[in-house]
Amino acid sequence: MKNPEVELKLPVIPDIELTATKTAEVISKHMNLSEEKTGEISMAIIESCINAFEHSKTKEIYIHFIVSDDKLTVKVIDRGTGFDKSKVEIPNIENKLKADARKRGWGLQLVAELMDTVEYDSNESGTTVTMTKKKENNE
Amino acid sequence: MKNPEVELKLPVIPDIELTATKTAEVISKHMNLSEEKTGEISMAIIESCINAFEHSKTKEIYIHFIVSDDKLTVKVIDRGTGFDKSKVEIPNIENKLKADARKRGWGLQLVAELMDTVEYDSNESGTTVTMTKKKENNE
Amino acid sequence: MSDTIKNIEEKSGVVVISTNGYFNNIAGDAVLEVFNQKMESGNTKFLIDMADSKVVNSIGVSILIEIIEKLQAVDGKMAFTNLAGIVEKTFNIMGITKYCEVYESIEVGIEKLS
Amino acid sequence: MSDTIKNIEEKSGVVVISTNGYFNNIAGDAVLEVFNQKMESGNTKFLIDMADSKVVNSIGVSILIEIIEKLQAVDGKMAFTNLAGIVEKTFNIMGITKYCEVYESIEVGIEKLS
Ligand SMILES: Nc1ncnc2c1ncn2[C@@H]1O[C@H](COP(=O)(O)OP(=O)(O)O)[C@@H](O)[C@H]1O
Ligand SMILES: Nc1ncnc2c1ncn2[C@@H]1O[C@H](COP(=O)(O)OP(=O)(O)O)[C@@H](O)[C@H]1O
Repeated sequence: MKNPEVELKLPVIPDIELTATKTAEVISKHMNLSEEKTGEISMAIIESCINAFEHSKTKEIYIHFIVSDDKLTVKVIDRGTGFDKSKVEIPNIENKLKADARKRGWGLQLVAELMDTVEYDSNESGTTVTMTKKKENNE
Repeated sequence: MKNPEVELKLPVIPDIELTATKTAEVISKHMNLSEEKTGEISMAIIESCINAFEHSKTKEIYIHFIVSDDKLTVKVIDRGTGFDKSKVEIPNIENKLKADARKRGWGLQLVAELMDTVEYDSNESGTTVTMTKKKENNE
Repeated sequence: MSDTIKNIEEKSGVVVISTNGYFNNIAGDAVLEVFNQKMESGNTKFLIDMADSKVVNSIGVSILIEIIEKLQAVDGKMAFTNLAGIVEKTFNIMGITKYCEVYESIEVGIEKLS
Repeated sequence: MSDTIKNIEEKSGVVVISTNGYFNNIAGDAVLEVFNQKMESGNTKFLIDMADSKVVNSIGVSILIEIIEKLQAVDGKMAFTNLAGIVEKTFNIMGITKYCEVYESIEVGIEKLS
């Protein structure tokens, strides 16, 4: 099948993001991606799902997987509040270790480090995270 | 969240039905269903997905999970050829063990035995399998 | 060895085949292939260990019926061990357990078959 | 014991906590609770065995930062073992591995910590 697409609509149920990581595993295997990349994609999806569930103030999110010859594209979409990414602080462990510092705030950073490209399209009608993982020629 | 719904659109990729069994696991846990029921629901979903992939001659299928207080409803939907269930033979192992007999043909039987209710709505525009698993009061 | 078969060993005249992961058509065919080879070299007793196959589909399991048929012709035996609850239930519904015993461990399986 | 913690044991003065399944906020809180109890009874060396937690999220892992902070105050130590590739990578990105060693097995971890 040419460029298969998977679409998931997931409600806020504890751990429902694991549905999306399983999807990522099956698709990665189909695309012959390495186990390392599969783990990175899964983690990036988990973080993006959790953000949408926690911060967007909506009851459901949408995840699209688009397979092409040279990459996997994953979109995590909510129709919630949106946010201004430029206002989000970059976390570092030394600051987090100070007394009373909020330990959270790692999601965006993790996604940025784990994927090849990440784009946020966010406004008052919601947020779409579009991220890609490249497939090497030898994979 | 009241009566959450999950919707999956899955293309024909090997083992993609495992996305749906993972969904079933997460939802079953959320509903406090027994491990036994979770296994039965997963197996019924696998068989229905495989049928849609193999026989409907379409490139994608849709799976809906509808959670309510007293049961889980799962729909497996394709927009394919449809079939006449009354023409499907009930399988039995003695016949299957005869030389040259087709060993396959167990899917509908398994689904019927594993779920509490199963309905097929099938015509030339496709097939919808609607199946339910009851939640006991003590679950 | 394929990634659907974890291990093959012979003990006390019993061929033990341990499967790995989703037991679908690919895994079923892999077991059938091992079975065919071993039967050609004279083996007639088989124990299928499914500890790492908690999920199956009826296409994979149907291939086991082919094995049962072939074993009947030579008066051979196949048994199973470490079945997940839903896998044993599936085998019951399909009637496979009328022809094959299910044992609680590889050791017990080998002892009973040999 | 909760279903997110598989085992807790003390060996050579090291508390070994083995987690189970998805390491999310629930699992993180469960580890924190065990940690708090053990620290109250005077333990300062902890080994977290994550062999059965191949999937984590940053909420769960953030709770570990809280533990690191508390351990710094008493000059204690936490280390990890049996990390899946992606879990170790996540710990690297977050900087947790600057403060905690990662060992290849429970045995080695106990030896190095004790
Ligand atoms: N989908 C989203 N909708 C609204 N706000 C978001 C979304 N994703 C991220 N944010 C905002 O970005 C901030 C940083 O996110 P992240 O780095 O994942 O850390 P954390 O979620 O732990 O705060 C969040 O606190 C939130 O304000
Ligand atoms: N979704 C479907 N679309 C079209 N035909 C179907 C569908 N589901 C089942 N069938 C028909 O019903 C028959 C019996 O299905 P099943 O009991 O699962 O056995 P098998 O798929 O192994 O033949 C199939 O062979 C097929 O003809």
